[in-house]
Formats: sequence, structure tokens, C-alpha cells
Amino acid sequence: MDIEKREYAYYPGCSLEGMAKEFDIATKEVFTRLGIKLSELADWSCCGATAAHYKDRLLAYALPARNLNLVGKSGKSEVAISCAACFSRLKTTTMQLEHDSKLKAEVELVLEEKYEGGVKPLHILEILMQSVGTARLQALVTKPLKSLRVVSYYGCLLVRPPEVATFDDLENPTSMDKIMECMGAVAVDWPMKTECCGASLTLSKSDWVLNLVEKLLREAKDAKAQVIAVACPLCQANLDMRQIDLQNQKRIDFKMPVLYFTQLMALAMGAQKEKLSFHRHLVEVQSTLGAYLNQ
Amino acid sequence: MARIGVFICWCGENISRTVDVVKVAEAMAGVPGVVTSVEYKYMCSDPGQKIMKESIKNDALDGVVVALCSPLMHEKTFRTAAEEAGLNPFLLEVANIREHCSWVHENKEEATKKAIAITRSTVERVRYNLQLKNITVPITARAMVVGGGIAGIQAALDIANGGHEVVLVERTPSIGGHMAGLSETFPTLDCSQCILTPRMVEVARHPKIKLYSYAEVESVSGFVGNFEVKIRKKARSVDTSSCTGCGICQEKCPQKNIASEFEEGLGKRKAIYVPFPQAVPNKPVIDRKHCLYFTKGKCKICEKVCGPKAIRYEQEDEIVEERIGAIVLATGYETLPATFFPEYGGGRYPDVITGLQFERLASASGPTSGELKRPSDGRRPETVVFLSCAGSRDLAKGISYCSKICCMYVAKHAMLYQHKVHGGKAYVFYMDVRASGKNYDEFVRRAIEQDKAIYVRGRVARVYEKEIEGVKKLVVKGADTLLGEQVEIVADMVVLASAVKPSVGAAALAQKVGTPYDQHHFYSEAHPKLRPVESNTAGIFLAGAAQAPKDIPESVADASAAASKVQILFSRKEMERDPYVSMVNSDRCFGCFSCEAVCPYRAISRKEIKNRSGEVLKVVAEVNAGLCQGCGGCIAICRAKACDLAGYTDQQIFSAIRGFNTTSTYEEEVVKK
Amino acid sequence: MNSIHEVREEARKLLEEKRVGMVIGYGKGKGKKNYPIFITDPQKVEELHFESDCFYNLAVYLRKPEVCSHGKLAIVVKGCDARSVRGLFSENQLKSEEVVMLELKCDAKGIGRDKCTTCRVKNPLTPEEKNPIDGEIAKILAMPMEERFRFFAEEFKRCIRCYACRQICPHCFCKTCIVEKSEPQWISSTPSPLGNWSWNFTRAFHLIGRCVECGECARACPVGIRLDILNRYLAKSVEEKYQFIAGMDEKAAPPLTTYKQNDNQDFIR
Amino acid sequence: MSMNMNMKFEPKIMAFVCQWCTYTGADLAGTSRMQYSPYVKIIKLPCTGRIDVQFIVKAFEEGADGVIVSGCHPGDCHYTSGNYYARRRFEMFHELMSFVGVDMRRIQFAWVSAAEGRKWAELVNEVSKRVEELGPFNVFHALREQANELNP
Repeated sequence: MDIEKREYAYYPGCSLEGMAKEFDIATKEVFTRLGIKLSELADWSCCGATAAHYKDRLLAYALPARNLNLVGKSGKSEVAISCAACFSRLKTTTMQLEHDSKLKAEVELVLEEKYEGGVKPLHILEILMQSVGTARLQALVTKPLKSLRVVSYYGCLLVRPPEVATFDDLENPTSMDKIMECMGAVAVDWPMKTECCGASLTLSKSDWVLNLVEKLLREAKDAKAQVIAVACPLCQANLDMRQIDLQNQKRIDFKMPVLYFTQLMALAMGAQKEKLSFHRHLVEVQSTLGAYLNQ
Repeated sequence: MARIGVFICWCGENISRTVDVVKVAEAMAGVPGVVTSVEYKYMCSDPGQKIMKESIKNDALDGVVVALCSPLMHEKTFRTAAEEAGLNPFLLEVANIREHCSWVHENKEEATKKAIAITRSTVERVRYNLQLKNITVPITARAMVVGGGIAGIQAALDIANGGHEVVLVERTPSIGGHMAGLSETFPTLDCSQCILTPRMVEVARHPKIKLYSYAEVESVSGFVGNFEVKIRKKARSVDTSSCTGCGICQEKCPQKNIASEFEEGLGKRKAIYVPFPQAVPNKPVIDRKHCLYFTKGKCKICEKVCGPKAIRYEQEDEIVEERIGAIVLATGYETLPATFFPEYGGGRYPDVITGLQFERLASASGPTSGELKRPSDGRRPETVVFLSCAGSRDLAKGISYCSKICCMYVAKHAMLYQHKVHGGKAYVFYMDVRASGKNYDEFVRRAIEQDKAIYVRGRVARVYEKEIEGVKKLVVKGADTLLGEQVEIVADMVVLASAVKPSVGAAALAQKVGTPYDQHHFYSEAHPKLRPVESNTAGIFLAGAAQAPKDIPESVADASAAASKVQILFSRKEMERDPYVSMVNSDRCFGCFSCEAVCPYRAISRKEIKNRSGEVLKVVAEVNAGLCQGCGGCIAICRAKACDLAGYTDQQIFSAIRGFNTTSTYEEEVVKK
Repeated sequence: MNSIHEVREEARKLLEEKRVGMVIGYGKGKGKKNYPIFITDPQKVEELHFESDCFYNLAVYLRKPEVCSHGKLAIVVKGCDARSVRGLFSENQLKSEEVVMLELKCDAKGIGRDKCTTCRVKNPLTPEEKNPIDGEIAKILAMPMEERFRFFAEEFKRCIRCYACRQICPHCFCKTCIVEKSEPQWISSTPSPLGNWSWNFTRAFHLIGRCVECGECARACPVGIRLDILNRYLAKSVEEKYQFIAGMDEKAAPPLTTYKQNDNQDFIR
Repeated sequence: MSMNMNMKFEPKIMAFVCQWCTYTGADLAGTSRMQYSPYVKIIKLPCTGRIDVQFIVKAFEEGADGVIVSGCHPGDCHYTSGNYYARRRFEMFHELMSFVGVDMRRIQFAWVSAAEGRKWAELVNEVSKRVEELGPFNVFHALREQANELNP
């Protein structure tokens, strides 16, 4: 199916403004090449994925509701989201407010406006797989990532909870793998696709997180992966940052670059490596990906 | 003026604890037309019934209300008693003041008021009850059994040996069902085919059994004793009467890589095939989806090699009609496929298989001739992990029930594995071991103690493939809840004891037959304890795993029980039926035939009303009392109120509605006293 | 047919060749008022007349014994009459081989007749558009529940139970009406607020899937009860819910005598 | 329907149920000793297909404040299709009732199977509570009291 939409509202979220800037850049690069316009919402605000949704239930729904209303006001009914956490918050909110009229009334009270509803939050993976389609993706590849062994890491929020994240299989998601195959890479099956990386405890229980990250990295290494592809700023930061700690503690002795899947896509589609901000990652990328960066 | 007697039961304390039965009796005594109103500790006891019977005679009652438990419990009892006392039994009605009142309310005043209202409404209704007579209908002493697994086979043989004709309908090309594919059976470890195939042959040879294999039930109409069934004989593309079953067609067919259903996908078959060597009937069928002639338009090799010229490419589905008196549903089960479990890699890893697949691997007639080999590379599995409850008792998978047979066959698998791979390691992950049956627990103990199966209590979270020393292994990650530890087992093969479900199409068949089923689509029995093999629809009986997960002995016992029920039905030439049938007042009927359109039993026909000179004055509806089942759909659709339903007449309902709301001041006062 | 002249010609032929025993149509009286006429003499077909104010639904006469006794019948029909005739076919009240329809286009401008303002079958054969929510229905729907209840209760209260609505309606074809049923008597047959409510409610319910929105009931009502609004609303619902328009296709099953497994059940718990 | 102001309002609710599913479901609620509101009284019918909308109108005429209509779930009808026809009839009844201004919170249609004793108890409680809150169906019952005004 190759029915593509030409324009989506775009909600980048705060990570993509800051530490995950490169995710934002790469995503826009890919969509520009696909000829799809991402129109960033004017005056968007936090989605509540941070402390807000633990601390205050009302805030957890009011914040996304505000942004969803912005989508409607911009005249669109679908919003593209890169960050897995933002996607989860916005989608959860649409589903919850549809059924819970009491909550909806409370949300409307704090927003001081009606919650209009009818907006569909879409993760960019969902758009790429379902609206764009693999044939079109393949067609745009100019520098295939030939024989690059990639493991796709989905983490929690792209597949869980299953009633929210519905676009891929809960237990064995494959959308990112398929995209990587389209880019010419070898999508390596591995057991840790949806295991927790511990990002939400990364500051409070760092020793636990180190164990989790170590397991993930070792399995990736055992699968002979050269790089881990991710679609979530939290996963990326956690796997990248904690890898350095593990190296410092001499618990692992290898480097496993952790890249956003759109960075790899942009690369395969011929984007300049300079543009993709690989230097922002802590685990050095050049030595693994050198061949692909300089092709 | 009516002469109605009201008899109120204490049901020991069951009713009297929350309903003041004395007050109910007092209140009813004041109702016009009620000539006697008494309560008694146990109305259903002999002395209780005697009170009613004597009152019927002495007080010359022409209507009786018994206020007690649900009519499903004792309506029959009291109607029989009334009849014995000389009253038409249909002049008696039950007021349900136990299940619908005393058991569900705590406040005595409220419950008493409600009991009075219920009884009063019933009194008002009974005023208009008519004297009815049961309807007798003839019985066709001929049964249909749907499903040719062990349950269907047993039921068919028992009924046929009882001297009645049986039509056996099987969906697949051969009877035998799942049992034909099993390796050995618990708890005796005797070979499944050895005990089953003689029964299959007996079916084929039995003069009283007519077998329709590769056929499905198309529609069922009629009612108990008088069903009319249409059966679709699917086009086999082979003329079974001239085919000798020599097998040359199958041998020469060039289409050979089709996954065999019988081998659970682990073996191959041809496009023209007999599912397995002992199949009954032992005649091939062409799988038109894969046949070169049907897909590409050329080949016809089978036609060329067939000596008796039995190939019929042009054959079409054929609908045959059968008159049947009773139906046994024995449609069996299936199990969840491995692909249902992505967390265990089902469908991705060839060495993650289901229990039924393991049966084929372990079976002497299976694709490996009984040698245990991994489907992926043919290696002997040194370590096998068996997962019980794959999907069962798991609400996340939508299945709340226990699949019942798995504990036993997992123990059997572990044992068979040990017997075939000496020194191999068998792990069993389980939630509980449920081995309640004759010699069952002993069997499981044997697996654990003699054959050293390692039982780990806990569930498995994930199975994934990992290459270790050049060999693809399966890493099984789970929990040992007794040790409170996470465990990781590197295995060569994982066997999922995947949940038992009713066969595909079970619900659709139930809807055709008009019998209820539960949310999982298992067929519902009329009573879970007392009528376990009867459905709620008269003349429809249940056998085997179509009703709930069952093992072989249970399925066979069920089948014999259902067969005996069928024979009880067939022991009479005709049967009595409730007289609740629709009737049409042809004066009021103006012939719009909306009733005809909504009648599910085709019980409405058109009758011409003629004058003396034979001219047709009008055409009106008429009810065939033999076909009518008394649903009353025709009445609700009739604008002119020309139809009515005996036993549930408009007048009775109308009066009952009024009865609820005419609780008089007198009655209110009785309650307050 | 395009003009009344053609209709007269056809009527003459039918009568002369004895293919029908009677032609039912419109005539014009001295006071320029339209009224139904019943012609058996081919010489008199010139009396047939048609203009925009021919508001009667002539289909109602097809089942009157005085008319039926003439054997096969021809009837002049405009859109609403034609729908009624087809409705009667579908409910086995008439045989299509026994009725000849002489169809005429109507501009639905029945002078001063409210009933024609919402018409959409000016051409007897094809409906023009989706049944619109007309202003009067919208007005009811805008009322809060209690107000609606009061509105209709007040309307029905005026009913004098003359049953003109029933007599004028081609689809009230029951020989004996539910209101004339005793044992039990579902609806009290004399005027009273409660009985009136039940009667008018029941009649509306009985016309579901039958009413062709000709509006004759409201026109005939001597106390001016707006029965037409009720019936129009139900006709609209039936079309929306079951895609059924009464009297359009005589082969289509009336909506309450059929079902789909996936019929709406949002209102059921 | 007059109500003594000192008395608690006890709604009159009539339930028309099919004997195969809902009646048996209500029996199950009884054998399971589920406690529920006492205001709902059952009239047993063979099938929802037998339920004439006239019954519901009559129930209100006779003083009911609420009505429950319940039978087998779609596909489970003992008579195979009675509930399907009933469903359409009830939908149109619902449509007409609300058009003439009857508060449809007073009428509840439900599918309650023989296995759903719990659902029956919940249904009864829910409808009882709702009708209790709505109060007596005075606008309708007033029609009866006005009867004598017209025919003195």
C-alpha cells in the first residue's frame, strides 16, 4: 500500500529539543526525503511523560489534552510523534478521555476549554509502516547499509500497554526490523526487543539499571550486532550513557553504538553524516559505522 | 367466579427466613376468587402435595398457584400432582418466591411485600389459564452424529448397536479425529491407533451407520424427533464408489510439498491424498487449493493413472437431506497454534512446537517414524522444556479455564521422551499438577520419580533462539516460584501444552442447530450436574470436548451417555410435548403474513377461507402445531392481535401485569400488621 | 405518463377492453374542489382530472369492498399513492396483477397543504433525496424530554377517537383494529388522556415501515393532531437504521420482519 | 399514583424476560444468594420475540415507573432468531418512545444469559437506583388521573 499523506501535524516533545536533538533532525530529514511535511505545532507544551504522570493524575491527562487540542486547532486530525513516551501519553489520553466523561470534565475545567477529541496520535514508525510502506522506503535508499547488523530495540512504550500501542505485535514487534531491512541492513533477531532498559530508574536505582543495560548489550553482542537501533530518547540515552559506566567499571569491553532508527534511515537515503549529529552520542560511532559514514 | 387455591411454601427456612409466609397466605386469602390460601413447611413433600390435592377436590378448585421455588425446579412436580387430583395440570402456575425473592433480599418487610406481589400477579394470571393438552409428535428413530472423532465414533456405534440408524457427518476426509494422530495414551501408554482403528473400521462396516466424510451440516430445521437436516457433501473430486483406494494417484501426484494437516504441519502430503494410511474411508480427496489442474489448468496425472477412472474434476458440492430424530454434537476441540505465542517464538523457531506436534514426532507412524528429532535440523534433542498451561488459565490470553488434559499428556510426553532419548533432560514448567483420575497421579509420579522429569513450578516469560557452539539452541527464561528464583534453561526443543479450544465453526454449528454455547464457544449442557450430555434444546445431545476440555475416557463415557439418551428418546414411537403453541384467530387475521416472515420453524402456512360456492374470500395464516415451538414471535409482530400463544396468552400477560400493580390497601395492611 | 390526456386515453382503453372494471382518479366539482371519482363507463373518462391540489391518497379505496367488487382496478397515482400501492403489494393486501397504476408526476404543491412541503416522491418511481429532518421534527428534537412528553400528551389529549386517521390510511388495513380487541382490551376505546396516548402511540408504532408520509392522517384529523410528524420521524428512522423506504420496492422485506446479525444494539446493555 | 410524602419512594419496575436465558439467570442469582434491590418484578415469557411493545405501554399504564426487557444474547436465542427480531422492534420502540418524550432511562433493554446471575443482579440494582433517582413517573401517571376530567 502506497497511499501516503503529504502532511502531518508534528509534536516533537522536549527531548527532541534537547538531548535528543539528533532524533528530531534525522526524523525531519527522512520525512523531507519522503516528501511528507511535518508541521510543528505552534506553542506545544510538555506531554507529561516526566514526573507529571506519576505525581498528578489530572495533570497526566490535561497536558496531553492541551496538545491534542492544538492539533485540532491547526486543522489536522493526525499528529506524528517521534518520542515513544510522548506517543504513549498522547494516545493514552485520547483513549481515556473518550470513555471517562468525569475525567474529561475535570480536564476541561483546568484547560479552560473544551476537549474536542477526534485527534489520532501516530508514532512515526506507524506512519512509515502503514501509510508510507516498505516499497516507497526502499525506493529512496541510495546508500544501502549493506551487511550492517542491526538489532532493533523497542523497549516498553512502543508496544505496551497493548491496548494503547496497537500498531505492532506486543511480544514480537517487527516494524523497525522491517524498516532496517529496507535500508539494506541485516535485521538481526534477538531476544531483548521489548525488555526493560530501566530508563525510568536511571537516576534513582542506577545499580539495577546497570544490570539491565549490561544484559541488553551482551545479548546484542552475542547476536553479533554492530549497532542498536532505537525509537525512544530515554532508551537511547540510557543505553548510551550507562554503556560508558559499564566500560569504566570494566564490566564490558566492547562498544555498541545506540542510534535512532531515523538516523540510520537518513544515512541510507544519502544524508550527509555531518548533518546527523553522530558526535552527540557518547559511545563513539565512527569506528563501527565508519564504512557507512564515509561511503 | 374463579375458585383459586394458593399454596405457599416455607421451604424450611429458605423462604420463611425472609418472607413472612403467613402474611402472604393472609393477603392472598383476601383476593377475590381465592377460596383457599394456606402455607406449609415443605409444600413439595408428600404431605404438602396432599394438602393441595385434597383442596383441589374438596374446594372444587379451578386454578392453583403454588408459591415456592423456581418453576424450573418443581413446576412439573405440582402439575403432575394437580393432574392426579383431577385438575388440568396447565391450570396450575408457580410463583417464584425463593430464587427471585427470599434468596436475594434481606429485609423481611420488603421481601414479604414482593412475595405478595409475585403471588398476586400469578393469581391474576391463573384466572385466565386455559385447559391445555400435551401435544404428541411422532419420532423418527434415526440419529445424526456430528464429528467423527472418538466421541462421535463411540456415540454412532452405541446408537447403531442399539438398533437405530445413524448418520455420521465428518468435516475432514477421514474419521478418527485427534485421537488418530496421538502417539500413546495416558495412563496406560497403549498405542492410540491400535485401540482406535478397529473402531473406525467397525463404523465403516456397520450396516446401520451411514458415513458422510468430507461433509458439513448445512442447515437444520424442525424439532426433536423431527429434524430435517441438509448436509453438504463437499466435492471430493473422486468417485468413492468406483475408487478402490489403491493409492496410485497419491503416489504419482507431482504436487508433494503440502503441509500435512494430519502430521500437524511436520510432514508433507500430495495434492490428492488420503490423510493417513488407516483412514476411513480409505479414499483420496483432491485438495483443490494446491492441485495443479485446479490452479494451473493442467496435469491430470491422477486421472491418467487411475485404473477404475474414479477421478472427477467436475464434481460439485452436493446437498443431501436427511430426516433425523436426534442429534449428537461431538465436534471436538483444537489447540492454540504455536504462532499464538510470539513471546515463546512460536512460528519463528521451528523447534518450538505444540503438544499435538510432539505427538506426531513421538508416533511410530509419524514423519520421523517415532524417532525424536528436532524439526529444524533433525538433531536429537538433548534437553526439552515442556510448558504447561500455554494459554490456559491466562486471562491475558483470553482463556480463563483449565485445559484439563495437558497435565497428563505433558507427563506422558516427558516419559516418552525419556524412553526415546536416554540421558536426555526433560523440564516441565507447571502452575499446578492436576492429575485427578484413575491411576493418573501415579502416572505423574512415575514421570517424576522413575523417568526423572524435572518439574519446575513457575511460568516462562520468554523463549529465544541463541547460537551456542554452532548449534541453534532455545533459551527458556522463567521463574521457579518454589525457590523464588529466576531460571534460565538452554534447551533443544520447547513443547507448548497449548490451550484447548472448541473446533473452528462450533458456534456457527450451534446457531444452525439452535443450541446454546458459552463465551468460549463450548456447547452448554442443560444442567452442569444432572444433565451433562443434554443440551437445552430438546433432541440435541453433547459428547466429548465440544462441551469442555476432556480426555479420551471422558469423551467416550460422554458419547455412550449421549447415545443412551438418544435411545431413551427412540424407545417410544411418539413423544409428548408442551402444549405451548401459537394459534390464529382467522376472523381477525387479514393476511399480511408478517408472522410467516418471522417464524423460525416455518410453522405458519397460508389458508384460503372460501365461501360456500368455493370462492376465496381471504387468505389467512394457520399454525402447524407440530412444527410450532411456542416462541411467540408471530404474536408480537401481529398488529391485529390475531395470533395468541397457549400458556402465554395476551390475556394472561395482561392480567399478570395488572396483578403486580393492584396490590390493594388490604394487602398493604396485612404486611404492616 | 406525462399528462392527464394520456391517462384518460389509457383509462378509456382499459375500460373498453374490459381489462379493468373501474378506474379510480380525481375529478373536479363545481366549487373547483378536487375529489375522488370512480369511473366504470369508458364514456366518462373525460371527467378525470389532475392538478397540484389532488391531495387524497387514493390507494385507500383499493381495499374498500364497494370498489373491490368491480374486479381488476386501475388507479391514478402520484408519488405517495404509488408508494402505498406497492406497500400493499408487499404485505399481500393486493395482487400486482389486479391493479393497474396510472402514474402521474405531482409538483407537490398542494395549495396550502403542509403535508406536501416535505414530499420527495414527486415522481412516483424514484425518491429524490434522503429523507430530510424537516423543521417540525427538528423543533421536537430540540425540546427537553419532559416538554416533548407534554407536547404530545397535549396533542393526544384532544383526540376524540373518531378514528378518521385510521379510516383514511391505506396502511391501516386490519379488519379489526387492536383498539377493538377485548379480552384483553389493550387500549381503552373511548376518549381519555391515557387511552388516547396509548392509541396514538400504538398506531404510530404499527405504521413503522409502512407509512409513506402522505400526511392524510393529519389532514383528516378533525382536531388537528400532528400525527404526520410522528410518522415522518419514524419513516426517517427506518430509512437511517435499516435503509428501508416504505413502498419503494415491493420485494423488500418490511424492516420489522427481518434482521441483520449486526443490527445496532447500543441501547441494549 | 399517589405517594405519601412520609413514605420512601418504592419504584415499581416490571421486567419482561425470556425463560431460557434471563429467567434462568435470575434463578442463578438466587441460588448464588446475590442480594439485590426488591423493586423489580419478573414476568416470564418464552422469548424476547414474544414481548409485544404493548406489554411495556401497559406496564406504564398500570403504574410502573420503570421497565426492564431482557433475554438471550444475540446468537443464543433458544428459538434461533427471536431476539434478533425483538432487537429491531425495541430499537424502533426506543426511537418512538424518546421522540414522544418518555425518558428512556426508565426503560432498560439488556441481554442476560443463563450464566449471568451477577449481571442480572447488577442490572436490577442499576435500574432500581436510576428509577429511584428519577422518582415516580408522574408525567405519565398523571394521564390516568386526568381521565375523569374529560368524562365527568
